[in-house]
Amino acid sequence: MDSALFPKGVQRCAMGKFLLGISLASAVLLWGVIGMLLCWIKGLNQTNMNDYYGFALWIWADLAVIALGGGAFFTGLLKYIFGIDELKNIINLAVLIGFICYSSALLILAIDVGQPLRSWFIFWHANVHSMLTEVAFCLSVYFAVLTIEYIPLILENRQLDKVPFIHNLTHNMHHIMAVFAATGAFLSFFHQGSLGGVPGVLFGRPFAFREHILVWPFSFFLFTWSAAAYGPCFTLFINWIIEKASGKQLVKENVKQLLAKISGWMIITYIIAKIVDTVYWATSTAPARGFTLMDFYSNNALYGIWILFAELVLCGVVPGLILISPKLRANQQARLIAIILGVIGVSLNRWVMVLQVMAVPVMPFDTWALYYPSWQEVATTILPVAYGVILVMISYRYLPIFPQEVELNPIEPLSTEAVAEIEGEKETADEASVPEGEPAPA
Amino acid sequence: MVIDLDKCTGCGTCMVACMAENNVPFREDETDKRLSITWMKVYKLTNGKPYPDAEICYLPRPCQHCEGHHTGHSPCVSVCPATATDYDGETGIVSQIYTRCFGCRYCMGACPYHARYFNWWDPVWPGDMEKYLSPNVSPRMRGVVEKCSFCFHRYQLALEKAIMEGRDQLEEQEYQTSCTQACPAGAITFGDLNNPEHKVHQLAQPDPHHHGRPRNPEVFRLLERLHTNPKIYYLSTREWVRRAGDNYVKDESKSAHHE
Amino acid sequence: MSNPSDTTQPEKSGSPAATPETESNGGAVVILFFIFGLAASMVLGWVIFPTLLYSKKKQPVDFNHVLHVAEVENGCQSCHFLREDGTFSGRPTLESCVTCHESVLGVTEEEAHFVSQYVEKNREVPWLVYSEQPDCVFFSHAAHIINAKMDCVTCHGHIGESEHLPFYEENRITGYSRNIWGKNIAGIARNTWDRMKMDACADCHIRENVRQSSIQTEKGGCFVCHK
Amino acid sequence: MKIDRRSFLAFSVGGAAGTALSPLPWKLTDDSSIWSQRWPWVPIPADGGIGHVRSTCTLCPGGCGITVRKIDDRPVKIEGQEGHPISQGGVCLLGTAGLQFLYGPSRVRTPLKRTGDRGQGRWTQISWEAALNETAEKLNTLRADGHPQGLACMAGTDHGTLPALLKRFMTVYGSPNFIGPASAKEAQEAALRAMAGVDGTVGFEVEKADFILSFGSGLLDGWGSPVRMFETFSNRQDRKTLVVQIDSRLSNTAAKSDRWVPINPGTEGNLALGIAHHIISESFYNTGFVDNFSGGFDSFKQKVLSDFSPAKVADITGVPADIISELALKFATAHRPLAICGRGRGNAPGALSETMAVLALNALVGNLNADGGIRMLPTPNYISWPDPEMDQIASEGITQPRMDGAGSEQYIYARSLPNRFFQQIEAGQSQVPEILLVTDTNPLFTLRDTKAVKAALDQVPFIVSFSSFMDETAQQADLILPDHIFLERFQDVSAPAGFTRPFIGLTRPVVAPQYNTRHLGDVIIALGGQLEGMIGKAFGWENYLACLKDTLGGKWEGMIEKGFWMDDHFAFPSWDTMFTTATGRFEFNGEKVAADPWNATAAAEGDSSTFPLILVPYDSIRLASGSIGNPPFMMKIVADTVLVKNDIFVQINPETAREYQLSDRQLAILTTPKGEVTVRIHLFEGIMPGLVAMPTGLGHTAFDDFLAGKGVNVNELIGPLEDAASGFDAAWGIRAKLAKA
Repeated sequence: MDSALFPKGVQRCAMGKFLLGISLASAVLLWGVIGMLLCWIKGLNQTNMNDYYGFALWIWADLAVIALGGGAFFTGLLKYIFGIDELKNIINLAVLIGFICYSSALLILAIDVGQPLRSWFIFWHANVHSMLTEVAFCLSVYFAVLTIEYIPLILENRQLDKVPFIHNLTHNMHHIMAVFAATGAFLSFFHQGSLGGVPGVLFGRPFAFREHILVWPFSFFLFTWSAAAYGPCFTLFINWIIEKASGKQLVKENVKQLLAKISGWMIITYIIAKIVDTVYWATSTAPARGFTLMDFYSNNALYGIWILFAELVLCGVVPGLILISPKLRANQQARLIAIILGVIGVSLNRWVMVLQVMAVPVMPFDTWALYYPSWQEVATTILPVAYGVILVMISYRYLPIFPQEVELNPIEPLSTEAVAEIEGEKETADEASVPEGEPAPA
Repeated sequence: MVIDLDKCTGCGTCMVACMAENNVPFREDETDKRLSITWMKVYKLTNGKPYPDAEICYLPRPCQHCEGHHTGHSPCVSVCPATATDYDGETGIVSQIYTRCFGCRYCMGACPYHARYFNWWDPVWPGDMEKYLSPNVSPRMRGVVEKCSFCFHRYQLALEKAIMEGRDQLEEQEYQTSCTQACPAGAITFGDLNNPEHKVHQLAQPDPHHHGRPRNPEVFRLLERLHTNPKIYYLSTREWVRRAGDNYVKDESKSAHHE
Repeated sequence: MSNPSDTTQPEKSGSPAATPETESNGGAVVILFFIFGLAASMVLGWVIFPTLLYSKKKQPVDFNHVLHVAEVENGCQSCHFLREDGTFSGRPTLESCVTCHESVLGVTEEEAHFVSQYVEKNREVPWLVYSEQPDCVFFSHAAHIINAKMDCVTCHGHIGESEHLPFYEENRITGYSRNIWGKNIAGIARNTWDRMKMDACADCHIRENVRQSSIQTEKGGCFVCHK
Repeated sequence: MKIDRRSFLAFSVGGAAGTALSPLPWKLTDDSSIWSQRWPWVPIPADGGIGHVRSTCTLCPGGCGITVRKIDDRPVKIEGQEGHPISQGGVCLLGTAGLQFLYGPSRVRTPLKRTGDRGQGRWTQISWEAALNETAEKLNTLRADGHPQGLACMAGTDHGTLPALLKRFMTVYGSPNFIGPASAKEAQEAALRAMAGVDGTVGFEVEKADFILSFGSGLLDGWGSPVRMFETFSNRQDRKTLVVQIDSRLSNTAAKSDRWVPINPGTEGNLALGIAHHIISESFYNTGFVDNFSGGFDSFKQKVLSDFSPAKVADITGVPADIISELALKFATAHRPLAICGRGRGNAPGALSETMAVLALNALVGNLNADGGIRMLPTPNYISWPDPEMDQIASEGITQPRMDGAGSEQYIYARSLPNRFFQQIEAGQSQVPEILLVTDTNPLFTLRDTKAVKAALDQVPFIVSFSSFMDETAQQADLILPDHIFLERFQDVSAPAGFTRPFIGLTRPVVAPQYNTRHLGDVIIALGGQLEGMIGKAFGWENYLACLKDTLGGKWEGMIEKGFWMDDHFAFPSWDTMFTTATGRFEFNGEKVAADPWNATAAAEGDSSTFPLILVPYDSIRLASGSIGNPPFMMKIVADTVLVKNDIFVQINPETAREYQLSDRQLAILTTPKGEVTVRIHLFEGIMPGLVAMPTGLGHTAFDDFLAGKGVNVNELIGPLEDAASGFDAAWGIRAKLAKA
């Protein structure tokens, strides 16, 4: 019945099936909204956070989704700046995911602060020395960028596109898209970095503290690098889910493999840096403050040394190796495993850098602080997932997210033009200049 | 501030005096200490030996008012995104402005002493207890971080008195924190660490060339090795107590923290 | 309402928006509409908004400062004085009024009302304080009067020369007195007493170099004026 | 068409520009910023002039001086009082939190009459007139029935004008049953009467002593006048004073002492005699005193030498013989030695023999009325009212035997035996009082075997409580006539616990009464006026204040000014004149002690086969265990190794834990012959294996939500043991067993 809204030349499931899916997701969404309202009305006593766990599940969720959303800026960077053109076929998805991740991050932050009504003080009374300030600035600006990158997608909806004004607008926006992509990449570099700085600068927390290498702290690089490395994994993962859900191939194998390959090399390089960092931290930084590595990983129920192994080897080296080997990469199953491991890996890293930091006792006579989230926290953390699912469903149904879909699943002859059109516009954007970068914060 | 751990009996009068002075709220169940606002908190240390060789030492922990390794670079101040907490170069006090704080709790994560507390609940004073609130300290609202202020309002009031008497300098005794004044064992000494005339200076003998590290061998600071450069000095004649004030890698030479 | 400089603004700021259109016909109309919008919003912002923002409240008793200043020996300090410990007494309590007013003096209605409503019932007068600061603010009159040798007028203006108490204008959003922001809705202070917001305090403290000891802001320390 | 769109665009652009040029957005932003900082329901404390009032704290028998800081009429903080002879400017946490009592939700705000069943908590508010009338009517009828001795009165203190008024009231009414407190303080006074014949209080001159031997006294856990003890402790290094703590637990006192001597619980008396044995056998004792000013030494010596050999004592107490002799040597050779007794805070009197043993020890080294020794203070004599006129009923009633048996042949040295009072009623062995007045005490919480006390109270037809708070006993009352609290009233505080000079502290109103309460003194005087017979005549003052002024006479002015009266130059009588026994000497075995005092230890109740462990209560300065419960501020700082949620923790040694497969923080069932409760385990290296230590002061069922229902009242698990020599409650613990919950 709503077929008039579908992109040109594609098939979509029946309205009923679609609505069923939407309503299921909405139910979860509603649960999250209830949790959110409780936190806003009754206050943060609704959570299981405490004075030892000022940062908990939510901050982890923030860091995680932003890392996973990193696919957007990195793919954008590759496509528009380094001109790897095949990626145009997956860039829309990357942007969509980025948009979802970043909007979710902002929402969660708005719940997480004790005085949501004052949250804008971070801009109004900004303290430029604080990593959080930098995060907030880049985050919100980059979110704006993502919105701008997402809008043309919406406008490309078949019906909207009929309006000449909108058609021109879209056209113009595509022209300047490279500029935004560049800006996005630039901003992301900094806020991913400053997110790494958030734990890294805590010199009162030997578990989190990282030394000064080119920039203080070194975790600044690690976070940016890991986001760029694992982000694409997530893009591919979501792509896989959509393909499974829709029962169609939507992106060509070569594109996937290309992205996987890039991701693989990024992961490998990252994990090497990360291991170097860990070794230096364990043998120099921590001991200077009276801690041995095992002090951080023993005498508690949750944080055994296994977590370090899982993060570095199982979810780092392993997926990295799989993805750089052409043979394994080409193998659907192997690639999928690698992608999933990657997603887990980066999430695990963020978890450790937030929650384990809070768990480790610093005063010798203090004890391990272990924490489990309240249902309100869980609900509000799942809320964005539900919201993401809904947005993906709608976008996929009504917007030309996958340029290759028509080609890969031909029904109508028109299809190729649709593709051509989109391609045409995208290519014109390539000459866009890269704006000057600023020195990283110290 | 210098706290004599040999004298401290762990009675907790400092904690109560602090709450009474600073309009600290309370709730029906305060047994979860990680949700319980106590600007001044007394820790119980044991030497880990079996009966009858067990020993106990109590360690009161107010905000350490860290100066950091360069002036004002205390763990918490630098991270606050909204400039709600600040280091005062003149008094060396770490301030917290409740109406500016929006409750991101980054400062709490940054503080290794857990001296910062979050208002998880709306403050409620049962019965007619609102009547005993002091106008010198503004009550906090839900959702903001609070902490020990070294009873800064007492400094302000003392200054006003001095002004009336045409002085611009305060006598050592004119500005004393509530806990110092209340301690029945006289374990707490408070004053200007930079003023050789003051008792705290004489007790701690801070070394200006090493971020105020105590030169008195019986004096130590909590987590000295994190270079937080705190302003609370602890005095104890017992070696195990002094050692309990910092972390050491096993078999590390006892004087390690003087490297 | 809006001064000339404002009205010249639109051309400057407006023209870029308008130029593409003026090439084609009807540019004048466009400009007209532009000015329309400009004027309308100006009126809204400068005239209507302030009147909506503040509620006027009448003081419980219309106090005549002139009359009382004439009666007492040493001006303001007679009723608004510093206590021995350096704290400031603020507005006088009923007790000090009663020394003269235990029974009705003079014939004014106000006086009769005051005596019957407050003196006889021994109720404190719920004065509305024009210069009331938020609870988080610590202000030392001693420091300003004695150390800085400032007089009352510097911050409180000529209220001491008033025969009637002006309306107390309460900001409907913040609940604080209009005097804090200043009568001028733009917050522009023409006199020293026109504004009592943090920036006003800070400016003077910077000028006078009062405890500029904040490490974060490199300006005044928070704990100079906050509690 | 086209025009319109463009014009509209132009209009909005202009609008935007105009708005940007108007103050509207900027002012709104600023205002919303301020709005977001103002939380209407967060109180803004009223400012005003700062003032200070000096008074005396009555929250414990310590008698500390306090200075109350006020803002205009509002007290906002209680602080120490500079230069006060007892507290020297110091203050304890209970005193500091005092304002929470003043404004707390557990205050009884107006006279209450019970409507529901007892303890059901259903009341109607009544006027003072109605309340007084009803009380007077009951009292009149009881008297008319001809047995005024059916009236009993329980009071929290024995000293000062308030108990004096109560006693006077009882006398003219015709009842001997004024039941005062029976704590270590009273035990010391009893021992003093028994051995020295002195009717007075025992002072411990800790400030001057250079060797303090504490037999389980929690000098830092609330014993005596806590602040005074804290100060003595903290500046003892300067005086080179050594403190040895004999304790079965590493209490705070033990932890802070120069030496901790672990001992089997309840055997302190034996150790004292063991030390005496060594002192005597080695002739370390002060012959000058013993030969010339003491009596009964030979039999004492014989007894000690035969029954308390180091080996035997070591066996009983678990203190090695060599340490016993070492302590004896140190004690006897110290310049100014002082032995102190009264377990923990001294809430329970313990067996008379224990106190006598420690007093004897002090006597042996001749420190009675010596610097840094035991000071024998005559009862303050400022209350000298003319004897009241008695009518027939009164004179007859007053001669009847007391319900608690105190002062009888058998218990000649005891003044009051509250524990026995209730035991007798519960056991049906004494007449049940028809009217019971309760003031300033909370027997239903503070006395051992609370179940029995409850059962006894249930039998009393009419109970009147004067409590300011809805405490456990008040909950059982038929009528509550709420008293002011110490911050709202005048009162004289005499003979503070353990102090060494004649002293009267003045408690005065620092704030107008907050609720519809009345001063107990005024109530008694008013009540007297409403009763038939001569009773009214006995109270010739129009109110309590008049009575107090009249009583203090010349002292009043000075007390108003300084806040206290003290006789600095009090001359302590010398050895030849100080003893008022028949022989005029210090009687080592006591003058008329009925039972043989030297059958020292009272064994813990229960058989060791079913109850292999021993439960001992312990006092903590962070837990008020008197008639008043912990204020919220103090509950807030109770450690999470003592209370979590509503679970109380008991301390046991890890070794004991291993034996019963218990782990830290685990739930367990604690059973004693008196009852069974669920507790949590706290492993503590500082406690002797085989012991279970439970804090006192928790487990309230009354007061407010900040206190009620938290933990267990240890008195529910321990039963009183009657000391044959005095009738005091000799229980120091009880046998117990622990099992996984």
